Amino acid sequence: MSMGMTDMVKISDGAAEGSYLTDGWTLRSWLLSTDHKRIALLYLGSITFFFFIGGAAAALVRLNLIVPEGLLGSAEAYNRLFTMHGVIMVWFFLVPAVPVTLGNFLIPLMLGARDLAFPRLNLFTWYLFITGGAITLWALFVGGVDTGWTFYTPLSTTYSQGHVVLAAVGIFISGFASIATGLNFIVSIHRLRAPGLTWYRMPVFLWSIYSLSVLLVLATPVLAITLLLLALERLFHIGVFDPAIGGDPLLFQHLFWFYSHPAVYIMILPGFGVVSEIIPTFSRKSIFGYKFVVWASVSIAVISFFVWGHHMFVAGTSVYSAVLFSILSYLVAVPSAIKVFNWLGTMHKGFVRFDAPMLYALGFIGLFTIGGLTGLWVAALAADVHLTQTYFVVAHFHYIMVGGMVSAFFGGLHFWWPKITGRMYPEMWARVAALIMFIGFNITFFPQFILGLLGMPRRYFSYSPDFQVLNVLSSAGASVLASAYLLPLAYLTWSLFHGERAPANPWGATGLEWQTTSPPPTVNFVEIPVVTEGPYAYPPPETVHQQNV
Amino acid sequence: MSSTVAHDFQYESASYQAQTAVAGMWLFLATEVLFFGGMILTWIYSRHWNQLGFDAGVRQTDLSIGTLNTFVLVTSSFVYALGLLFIREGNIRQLIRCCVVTLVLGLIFLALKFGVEWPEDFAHHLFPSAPNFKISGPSEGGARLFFIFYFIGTALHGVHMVVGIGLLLWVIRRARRGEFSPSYHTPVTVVGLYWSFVDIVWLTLYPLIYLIGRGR
Amino acid sequence: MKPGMMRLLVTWGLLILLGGTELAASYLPLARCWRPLVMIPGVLMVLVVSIGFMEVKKGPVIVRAFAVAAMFWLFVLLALGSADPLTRTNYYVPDIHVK
Amino acid sequence: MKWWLPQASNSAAETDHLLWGLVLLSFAVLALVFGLMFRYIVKYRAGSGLDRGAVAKKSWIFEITWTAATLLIFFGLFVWGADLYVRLFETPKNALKIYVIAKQWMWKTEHVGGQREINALHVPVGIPIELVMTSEDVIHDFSVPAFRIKHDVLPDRYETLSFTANRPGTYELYCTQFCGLDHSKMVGEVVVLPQPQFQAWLEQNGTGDTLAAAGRILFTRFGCGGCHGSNATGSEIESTVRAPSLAGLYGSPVPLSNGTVTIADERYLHDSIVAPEQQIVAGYAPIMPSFAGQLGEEDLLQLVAYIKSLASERPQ
Repeated sequence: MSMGMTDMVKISDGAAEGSYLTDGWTLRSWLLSTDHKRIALLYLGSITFFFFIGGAAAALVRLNLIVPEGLLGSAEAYNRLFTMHGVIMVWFFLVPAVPVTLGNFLIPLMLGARDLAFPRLNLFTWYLFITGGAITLWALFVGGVDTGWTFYTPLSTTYSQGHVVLAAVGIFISGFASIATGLNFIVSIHRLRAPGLTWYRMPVFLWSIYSLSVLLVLATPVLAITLLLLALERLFHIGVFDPAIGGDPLLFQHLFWFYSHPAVYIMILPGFGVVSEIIPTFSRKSIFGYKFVVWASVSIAVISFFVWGHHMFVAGTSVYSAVLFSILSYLVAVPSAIKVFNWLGTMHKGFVRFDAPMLYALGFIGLFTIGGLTGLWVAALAADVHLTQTYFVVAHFHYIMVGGMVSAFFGGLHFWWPKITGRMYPEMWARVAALIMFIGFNITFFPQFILGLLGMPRRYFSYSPDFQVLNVLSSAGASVLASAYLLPLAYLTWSLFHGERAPANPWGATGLEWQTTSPPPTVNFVEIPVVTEGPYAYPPPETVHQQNV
Repeated sequence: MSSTVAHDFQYESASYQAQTAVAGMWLFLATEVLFFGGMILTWIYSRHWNQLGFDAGVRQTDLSIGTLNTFVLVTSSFVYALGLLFIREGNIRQLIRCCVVTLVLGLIFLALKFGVEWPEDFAHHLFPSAPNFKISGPSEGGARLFFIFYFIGTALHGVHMVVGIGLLLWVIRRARRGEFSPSYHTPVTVVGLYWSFVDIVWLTLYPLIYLIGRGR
Repeated sequence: MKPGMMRLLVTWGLLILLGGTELAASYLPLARCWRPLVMIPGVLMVLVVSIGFMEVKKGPVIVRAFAVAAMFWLFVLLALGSADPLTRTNYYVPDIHVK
Repeated sequence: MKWWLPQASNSAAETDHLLWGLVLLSFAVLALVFGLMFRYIVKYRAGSGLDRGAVAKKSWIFEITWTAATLLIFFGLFVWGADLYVRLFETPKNALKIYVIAKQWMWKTEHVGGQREINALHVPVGIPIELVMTSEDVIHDFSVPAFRIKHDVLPDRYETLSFTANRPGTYELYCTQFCGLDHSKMVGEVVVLPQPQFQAWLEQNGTGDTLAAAGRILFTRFGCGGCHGSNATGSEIESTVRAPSLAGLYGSPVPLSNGTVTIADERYLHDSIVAPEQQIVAGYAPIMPSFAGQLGEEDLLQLVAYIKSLASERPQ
């Protein structure tokens, strides 16, 4: 859908030499740039900003739960805080995080292309994202929403006093940024591959970006129509979800979860992609079962649309549809299991090094496996009747989102930091941060599994004193985790100015993005590379004798 | 026009970029299918739980305007596709004429829908949240649900029509400036896809609003 | 007759025909739950437009892939989405006594 | 600090078996994954001079085995969970019905005998209980962790939740579907009493009208007798030409105008009062007005109880 003004996308003369960072210093050259690398950095700044706002809300929530009667003193404030934490983290950090930053930066480089298929559309998505974010932040700061990030009706349409419509408009607009980004990635991966780069020679990261773009493109529109119906029902005081006139509140839940379950796969698929790049690089060995890992990602993209009913096992849906959704939910868990086994297979007989990205990847495998296994608990119908809406579910999805996704995001950030900024990050500090993050995370969320089994409901401002010990432990862990997140912000910013210059391929990795200089020139490649071999072409282990890599 | 058409620096040929734009539009239309798919699911739910009232609502709609509008929209897609044939032969004047006729047909559709039918419905107190809603008694709830679907569905379709008309004006302006030729007319193709898609949305809305539940 | 003109005329004719059958079918005295069958001509009209006017058969293969994907995902949304209401047995009282 | 949850209902034990099964499976898989990971990163770390030897060329043998194994285990878990779930959903025969009304931020429970409680529920041991629940505003969720059960409570619909308590004691009741400001205050207790003490409790709290008695008052006040012909004395009720008779209606099949036959259960009675048009009895004109605005959920419960009491004598 190129806008037709073909003259806008011209190549500035200094594009071939120097780097995209030095190709224009004015604010306008950044804010109006259609270079996918600059847009990736604009996004990196925005999602970091949203990450710390969502994190602050989380800190206040954990602060409140230190005492059974609620430290903050007002349930109103608590309800609006956990809603803000949910809305900001889901739509303005987790869904965009890897695709728009690492994805935007790396896809053309990995494809051997000069830019994405629709560069102007790419810049437009950033403005959509910022506008949506601004409106949602305005809604949250001018009074907030007290419905939880799930906006269940009829609470959100008739009984809530919060700024539901304003928040819905903000998320609605940022939704179109997701759709356009997904569309841009899918068309680019189909149409802009370098000569010789067949589908089976593409790195696994591109496959997982392709799968998640399918989810972005086909699930987000249903969220758009759901939020539109919600806002209209709230404005006109009548709608399809209103039980008084024969509407069905479960219809809202069906429409909402039709988007929101694929959305959790939008959040975790990039994690799979990043880890599938890091493990082979730091094991100096081709990924194990490339075709299986690749088709596992694609099958997740398809099956993740069949399973949303498992969020509604106790909501009043029919028994038969619950049984159907339970079997489908077990089916979607199989590809994730395949991936974990293949990562282990990759490390088998490799030459494992423990740089920071590898520590994050190993942490990902451990924590994601725990998150995935507890997913089997809540997919078993009878267990879910006991566990749903308790802290068990909260721990389950935080193990996957924070333990899995955020570790993979930091792993990818460190792995490609030399390529993005041309600077090396301080290795020791990065390993320390990875370790503290792992420890702080487990102290925060493992106690919540036990709280959930004991039946502590989620979203409770005050709770019975029996649960206090575990809650205090969880809040303590949260403070360790919060401090661990501040470390990368510090030393990565430091590395921008004092980090040592990075060579083109600091890790000796395969992949087209490592064949250009770091940071790459605006046109990515002086001349387009020709691909002749598979993605992870490391020397086979047996030929590598004693080697102090 | 130069024989070789300008193309963005990341594509190797203009025709490759043109096909990519067409593929991008088809993918965008796939997202719109899912967007209206959500509406169809609300139709399924609302009708399933209130069949009597829902069908009572269908009988209140004006079938003649609906059928006429369907004919108008189908013909407008036909005329635009004709225009596309002309530009492939390089006949810009006929393309502009076809676009204008399509534009007029689109405006007729909007005039009939929002100038005639909607005011008629408001006059008959058919707006769902109206206190003096026309249908009362047993099937009031179902009828209100029907008219919620009716007004949101036609409003969304109307918004897409207005965007389509804007795109048509943009194509006409660029055609007048002589930017199109048999070797470069991607915007004409892309807008054609969008316009036919809006016609498709109406072809699914038409039976849901005017026909199902019409008979005794 | 211009090349492709025949395609357009056939498409237009088919659409009018199918619209007519749809209109007529809606007056058949069907039981209330079978009335959505009137949608069949509607779906055919969508197919005719996408082949006739939108030329889905021309252009790169991914165009057809995206069209088929859209229909498949719409089917998943509507089929799995309506599995719940169609099978939801309202609160049913076991037969305490049979008169 | 309590470290374990009492098992206070028949299904609790079975649910715990499933949970323990999941714990064991999870620890087994974690041991496998963590074990392999640590073994590989130590044995094959970059510095170790170990000769790696040839890597297995064909990886699909491993892939097929662990995929098949995963599918098999997952199918087993599915069957185990689904079987227990379906049995939980079956409404037990001759269960003791207790009505629950959820309202923004409190639970109201009512026994057939008219006993009413706020944020509390007294139930006998060993007798299957069937909670017939509805909400007056938003979606709530009746959750008793000690019984391992919970179910959402939807507005304008009857949702049921059945259990059989098997251990006397007092257990927490939570609302676990976010319902607004004081969602965390909407807690209560479920008191399980041995049957004799339960009977004593019923008599002791049976001061108010029984549900049916209160229902009869509403029945006359709203003039239902005008069409449905049952006079105040509740003696033989003849059906008039304008409205179907209510005697013996509850539980019996009712032919509807659209040709289907439905059983006259609570939902049918509730809906016929609130939205009569949905189910018109065959052979009658749809002239019954809707009482949606005038009757609250509590009044509807009383009317439904009264109509049920009109049922002709039936063997218990």
